[in-house]
Amino acid sequence: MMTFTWKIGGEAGFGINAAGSIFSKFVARSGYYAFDYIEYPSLIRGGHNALEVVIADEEIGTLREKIDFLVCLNAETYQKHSVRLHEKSLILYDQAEFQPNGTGIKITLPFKTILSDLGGDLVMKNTVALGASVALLGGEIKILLEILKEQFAKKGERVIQFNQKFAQAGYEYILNHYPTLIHRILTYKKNNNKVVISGNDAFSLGVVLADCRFYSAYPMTPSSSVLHTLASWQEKIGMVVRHAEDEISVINHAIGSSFAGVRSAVGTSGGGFALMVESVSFAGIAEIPLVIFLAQRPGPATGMPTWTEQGDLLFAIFAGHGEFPKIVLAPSDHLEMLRLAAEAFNLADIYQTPVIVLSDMFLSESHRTIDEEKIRKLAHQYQIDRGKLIKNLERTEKIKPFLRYQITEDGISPCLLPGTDGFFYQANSYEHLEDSHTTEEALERKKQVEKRNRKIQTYLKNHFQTPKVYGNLEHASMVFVSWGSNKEAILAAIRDLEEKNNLKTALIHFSYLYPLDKNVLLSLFDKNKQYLLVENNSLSQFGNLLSMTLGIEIERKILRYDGRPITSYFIIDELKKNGDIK
Amino acid sequence: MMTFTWKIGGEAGFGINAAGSIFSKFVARSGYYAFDYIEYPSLIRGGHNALEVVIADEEIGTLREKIDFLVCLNAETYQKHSVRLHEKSLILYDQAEFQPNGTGIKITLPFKTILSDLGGDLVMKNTVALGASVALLGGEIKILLEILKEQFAKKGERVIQFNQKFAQAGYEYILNHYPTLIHRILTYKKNNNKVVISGNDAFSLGVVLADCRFYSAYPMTPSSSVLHTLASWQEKIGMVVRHAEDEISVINHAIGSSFAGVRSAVGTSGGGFALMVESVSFAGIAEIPLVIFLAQRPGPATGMPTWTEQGDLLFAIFAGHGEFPKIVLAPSDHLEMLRLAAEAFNLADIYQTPVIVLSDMFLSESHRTIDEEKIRKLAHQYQIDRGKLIKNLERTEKIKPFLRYQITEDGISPCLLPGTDGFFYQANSYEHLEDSHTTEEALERKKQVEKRNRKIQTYLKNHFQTPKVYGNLEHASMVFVSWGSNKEAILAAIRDLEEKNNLKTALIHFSYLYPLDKNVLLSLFDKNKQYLLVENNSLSQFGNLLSMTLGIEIERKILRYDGRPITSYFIIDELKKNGDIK
Amino acid sequence: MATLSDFNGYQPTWCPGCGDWGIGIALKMALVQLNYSPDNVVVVFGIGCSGNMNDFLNAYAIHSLHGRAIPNAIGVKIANHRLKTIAVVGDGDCYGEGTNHLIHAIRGNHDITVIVHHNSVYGLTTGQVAPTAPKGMKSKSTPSGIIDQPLNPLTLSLTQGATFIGQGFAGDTPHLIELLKKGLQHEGFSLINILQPCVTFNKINTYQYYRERGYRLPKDYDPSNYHLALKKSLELDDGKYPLGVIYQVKKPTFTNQLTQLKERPLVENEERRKEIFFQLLNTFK
Amino acid sequence: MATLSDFNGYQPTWCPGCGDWGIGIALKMALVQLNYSPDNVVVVFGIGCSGNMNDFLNAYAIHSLHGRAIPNAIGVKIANHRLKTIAVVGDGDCYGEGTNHLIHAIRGNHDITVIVHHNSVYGLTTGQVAPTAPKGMKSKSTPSGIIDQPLNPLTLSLTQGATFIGQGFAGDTPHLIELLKKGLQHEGFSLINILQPCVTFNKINTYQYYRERGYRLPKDYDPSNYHLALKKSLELDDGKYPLGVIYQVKKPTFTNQLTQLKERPLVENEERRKEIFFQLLNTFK
Ligand SMILES: Cc1ncc(C[n+]2csc(CCOP(=O)(O)OP(=O)(O)O)c2C)c(N)n1
Ligand SMILES: Cc1ncc(C[n+]2csc(CCOP(=O)(O)OP(=O)(O)O)c2C)c(N)n1
Ligand code: SF4
Ligand code: SF4
Ligand SMILES: [Mg+2]
Ligand SMILES: [Mg+2]
Repeated sequence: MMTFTWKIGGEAGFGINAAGSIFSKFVARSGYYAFDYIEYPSLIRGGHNALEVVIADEEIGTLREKIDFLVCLNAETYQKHSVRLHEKSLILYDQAEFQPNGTGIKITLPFKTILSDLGGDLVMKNTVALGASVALLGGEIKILLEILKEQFAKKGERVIQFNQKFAQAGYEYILNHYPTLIHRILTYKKNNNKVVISGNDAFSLGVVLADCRFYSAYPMTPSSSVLHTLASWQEKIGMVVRHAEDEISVINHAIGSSFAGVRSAVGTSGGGFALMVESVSFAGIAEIPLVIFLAQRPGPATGMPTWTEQGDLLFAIFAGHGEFPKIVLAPSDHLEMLRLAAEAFNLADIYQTPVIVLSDMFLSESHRTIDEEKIRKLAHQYQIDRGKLIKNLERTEKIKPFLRYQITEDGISPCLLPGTDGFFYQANSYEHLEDSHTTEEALERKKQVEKRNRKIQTYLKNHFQTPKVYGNLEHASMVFVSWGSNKEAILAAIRDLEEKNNLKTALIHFSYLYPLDKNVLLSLFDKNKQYLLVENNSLSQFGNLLSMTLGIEIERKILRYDGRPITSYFIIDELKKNGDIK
Repeated sequence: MMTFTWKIGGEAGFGINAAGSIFSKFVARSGYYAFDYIEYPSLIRGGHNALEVVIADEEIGTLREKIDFLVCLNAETYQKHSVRLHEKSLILYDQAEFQPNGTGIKITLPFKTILSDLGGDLVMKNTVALGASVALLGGEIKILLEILKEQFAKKGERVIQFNQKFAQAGYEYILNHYPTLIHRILTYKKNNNKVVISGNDAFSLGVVLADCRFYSAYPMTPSSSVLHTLASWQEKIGMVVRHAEDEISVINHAIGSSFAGVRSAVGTSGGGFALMVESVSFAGIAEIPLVIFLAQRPGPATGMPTWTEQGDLLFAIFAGHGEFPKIVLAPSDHLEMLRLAAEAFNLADIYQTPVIVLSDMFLSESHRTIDEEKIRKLAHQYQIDRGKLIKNLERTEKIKPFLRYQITEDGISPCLLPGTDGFFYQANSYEHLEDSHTTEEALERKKQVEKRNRKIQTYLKNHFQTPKVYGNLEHASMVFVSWGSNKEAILAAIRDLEEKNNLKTALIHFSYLYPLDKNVLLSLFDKNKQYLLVENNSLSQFGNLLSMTLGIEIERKILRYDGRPITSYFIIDELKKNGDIK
Repeated sequence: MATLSDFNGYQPTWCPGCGDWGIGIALKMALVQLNYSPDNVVVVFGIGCSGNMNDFLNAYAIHSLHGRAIPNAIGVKIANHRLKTIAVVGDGDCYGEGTNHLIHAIRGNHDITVIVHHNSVYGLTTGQVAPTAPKGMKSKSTPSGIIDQPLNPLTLSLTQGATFIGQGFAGDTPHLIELLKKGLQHEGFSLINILQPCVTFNKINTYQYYRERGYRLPKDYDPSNYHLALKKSLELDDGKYPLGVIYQVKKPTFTNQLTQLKERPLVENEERRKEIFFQLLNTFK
Repeated sequence: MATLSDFNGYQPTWCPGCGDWGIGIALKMALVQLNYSPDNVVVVFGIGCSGNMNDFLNAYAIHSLHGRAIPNAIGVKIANHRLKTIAVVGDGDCYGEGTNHLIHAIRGNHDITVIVHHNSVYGLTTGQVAPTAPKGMKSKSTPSGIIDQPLNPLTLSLTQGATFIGQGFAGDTPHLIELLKKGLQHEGFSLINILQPCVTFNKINTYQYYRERGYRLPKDYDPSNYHLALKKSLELDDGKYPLGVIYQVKKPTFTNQLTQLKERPLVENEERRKEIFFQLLNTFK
């Protein structure tokens, strides 16, 4: 597989993020696949922002070790990232600012003069760099100009042309000064339909697909863009999006609207989720469907808001006082995020309980190019399943209580839509009888605990999905075990290990994290294989979950907890350090 | 061991709780030991309250199967509890209200007429019953009158005499009408010094012993009596007790006062604790000492406020987003509650992190008679250990930052008392450098995560206490495994099984629950024994913790989750049902 | 047409003489007189003696967490704005644990009626002071008297924009029924602060106390006069208790300002899901 | 005697032209002029661009959670009432996530100074509306304009009993320094609401906007006049911004009413621990 990494860096507030998403779109519209990931500080101005776009001729969802083209909007970008350059790497910079001293092909471009000549201010450097990049990679400038037109559509014709002018200037400067350095990386290929979406975009699309009509949230990185996206769509799709005063209000808005029959979800990160857990327990006993989008970031507490980690797993699994069933999913990539987001609403309705969809900053804010066809297929397959929700029921002459918490064999009781003529019941945060009145009776309590717990067996029987196995378990000398957003990095490592080190490895990858079915899983781990746990945290929380559920302990661990994502080259470095490979 | 169970029942609001604590004191001052436990609904009036006092000639901390003396202030008391009577049981009732139809010695006493004759109202029934009970059990009436004097001291002489009059009336009625039924249960023995305290009282005394000077709480059953007790003591002992507006304010008050150098604690139950967990994570990264008293009750959500359960264990252990060390203790009885409460403040200071002391309604609200000498010994042994807190430091001419988060080998950094001349630093909820400034640097982040995690090893090395083993592990055919407040019930079952079924059993009982030291514990569980987990919850949460930590799964479980406590006779019934004994 | 008995659930467990009895009856009467029935009204109960009305009043209901009834009620209203939505809460519930939600619900003029049992104590947890307790009030958590001064719910809600503020007295049920009816008929946020003697734990604010200090607002009182309402609300600070509709003004409700809900309630929105999905997907090309 | 440079931490990362620069400098100047130094003052910072001052101002400090600076500050003051204790918070922080704590801190007249960066947006999370945003304001979370009307922090704190309310403008640092000094010298709860233009996300409440609508309170303004202060506070609802000490009255502080703290701060209480322990143990006999 051909891959080429283009990376742009500069000060926060200089449109690094915007340049990245424009470039990703450019790659997709030029007929290629891209994966991009931004690293930025928790600041509005200053500090270092850097975004890399991996271009490939097949679907790609992970970062590569080397940078093939580094666009330096300031000297700091070169200092911080030159270590990943190789001799053929292109370095675009402005010699008026600094002079790169290491390996690579230096391409100086007078950003400042171009900008001042054409009356643009410094913050336009990124647009000039985009034009120059398109030229250097043999791309079509008109595709870039088209994207800029859409990007600034809301800002009017003048702003559009202003930006196009600087893109054009960068493009022409390269053609005129560096004709020999033009590469054939992005020569236009017929563009079969592709989309560029972030993990958060995928979740937002899943919300629409599932006909969820109420979303409430309180802004918190890295979940905020779901709030923004859905807020911009709400009138068009007939849903209500509510920025409430705090996270406790957010989840209780959703509990109220879900009780009243509307599919509802909330979004937050670890700290906001921590404020919600009393109400997660409330939804547990009141048996109210609820989807919770938890986009993790390094904790504890405020931690590192704009970086990534898988540090909230056991907190999410055991969240809420007392005992009640909940389902925890962790999509492994952007497409699965869309599928599991929509699936989460079915599971929440079927099991009438909270369903947590775990993401992290890496999956939430990275963009991936996906063939539109794959998403269309997924969307067509998806069927809404509202479980035992009853929308109308024959009434008797006298109004009577509906048995909302009826004891049933599968642990799930029929749920009448509130407002239905002739009945009434309450969603009760106290322990309750079948007719939902409060009780403290020992036998009634025991019956309701056992009924709620039966939902776990029913889920394991009907909806639990075993982990996916990649590679051949039999032949593999080493078997990676992981969950959530690490998948693509591990698969890339598996490919590299096979090609460069002739080492056969495999991966057991979990997306359905809790509850786990012990009997089904034990067989996967009884091979006398070298199992290797890969997690983006320091306490191997999923490893602990496996030993809790299966009683097996995976000794070998590759753990990363510095706020940066698991990558194929991080895995390979760790194997080298441990002497598994040269 | 001689045991005699006296039980009084009636409507909520009729002073059942007050009568119980007076009777317990009477037993202690008569030279005997008592254990009392109340069951009451979450109401102020109406509903059924019942309190049983187990009298014994040795220290006792558990309930017995049979009721020897049932005082029925209403018919409902007899209906609900007659099942536990035997032929020799005494039944005190008023035939004007109902006629007991089952086994036992019926002793009717005209409560209503006595009360109306002497101008007392119905709510005084309990005082008449106390007098009658003292007579029937051969006790000294002057001890009861003395206790009543102290009980109503604040209400003045008139109220004291009024109550004494009704106690006397009940006492004399029995002497006159039932001289032959006088039992020799409570004949006065020289009263060596004994105290009667609840689990909550024990925690409150531990707070004083540890020189904790700030306690904040928001009322929540069953933790509220600690707030009330400490509030009444605050001026005398020079501490501040703060009823704040909500639980998030409660824990953040304590974080502020602990940062400023005062030993601080908060008290709550599961729902209030759930509101605190974001701030538990804050104390984790800011490394601020904090003791959290979590008195569990059946959840989820509001659940059953006045009943008991061990349902919050895994939620407490994994509480808070992100990864940080915390210590979880679960005292097994009233004396250990006092010891571990004081110990918790040392651990919080030494490890500069949150320490959770788990209780439940059963331990919190039951009263136990304890030889005063045992508590004096414990108090004399206790030494305050403020860990690496530095109260003064030589300053340099220029003010400079103090390295609050200095990387150290044991993971614990010196902590300078804020306000110390010549220095400054911040307790930071963001990831931080050693000098406490915010950082997002990968290496600095890694160093601080590893430093915080090293506290776990240091704790396991220096302060972790292995579980206590009761009985002989070698000879025992069955080994109970349990934690917290179940201990006395299991020890009583072990005694009964040996005496009545000639079955040798043992108990491995944990009070130091998290973190657990795998190496030290494995040897306890490698005997090919029949291990039997005993927990007051439905999902065997401690069993899951053991399989997570040791990778061993205990198949046999005795679980109770109907809001009632584990008792010896519940355990024995379960063994019978399973065919272990006839 | 529902009857009183349709609304009657369990026999109340409130202490004999407690003001909650009066509030419970008044609310049922108001609902019956306005032609509501248990199946077309949603009542969200808080946690406290007040919240225990959940078992005594039949309705589609939520027995919420302590302090969280208001956001639940807002969520219900957004999902189905055709349902009359009421929150029945205590003063610890609404002016203590949940003060945040009260203020921000007022800002949105959400069309819910919030009925507060103002008894200045935490009744159900055996009598600790509530945020409305007079400074110096002794209780189990404040044996030397509470240091904090009381919160004033009337000035709090008026100055933050509540469009209906009423004050009632549990001891005057006929007046309370009429007040509840006005609040229930008000389109937008309505707060009804009901002075409710707790005979068991509050020996200061008794029926007698309120009879001496409470007074019905005069017939000619103009509830739309903001500055007059402010004057009346400030009287609470001096232990004077005006009874009736203290302030009322008409403003668009939250749900009325949501174009998405123009045609029908959110819960009845017809599904053009897949069609919309593919349109949105295109924007990512 | 500390100097300005003693207080200077990192070079601020605020956007060029942001009002936070003015507030940061003014606070440092005020502290220097009142003879405070980094080692005898405790500053508790919230989370936001405002809270990022934690790295720019040297002091014994807590960089708290979003919305929780006030209860942390109260805890510090109770533990050591000799330390001047300040909370530096944002308007989302203090009037959104943490409104509860603000109100109940006011009720206790806790001797802390709360400095609020009133910029009507959530700056650090890239510009969503804050509870002080004018109705209709567009932002990423409210693309069609916020439906809720703004909270009024001045009437909120005045009616709930705040004993010092001041309003400053980040664009007028000399006036702001004097206002901060008065607030810091006030014994009891002091709120200083500082109008702070966010040049990046708030295009409505600009320096220009505030210069046109802000005005210094006249020399003869009597800050102890409650009804005048109420009138002034209500002006915020009509987009008029009085600057200076709006209200000030002397009441005993929370810690002054705690007999336990008469002789010395809680942190210095001498230990008669074991002696007291055995006395208390006796009460259980
Ligand atoms: C998070 C949480 N904290 C505390 C409690 C315990 N609690 C139950 S009722 C109550 C107070 C009730 O007072 P109020 O709201 O005034 O109602 P009232 O009983 O006076 O009618 C409290 C604190 C709880 N249920 N949940
Ligand atoms: C519990 C929680 N929710 C959300 C956030 C994310 N967050 C960080 S700053 C901020 C708002 C900042 O706005 P404001 O308090 O007004 O400060 P400003 O940035 O405007 O100075 C939010 C919501 C958080 N840190 N913690
Ligand atoms: S405790 Fe007070 S509020 Fe509760 S039911 Fe009794 S009188 Fe009413
Ligand atoms: S985003 Fe606004 S508030 Fe934050 S630093 Fe920039 S201008 Fe100031
Ligand atoms: Mg109350
Ligand atoms: Mg702000």
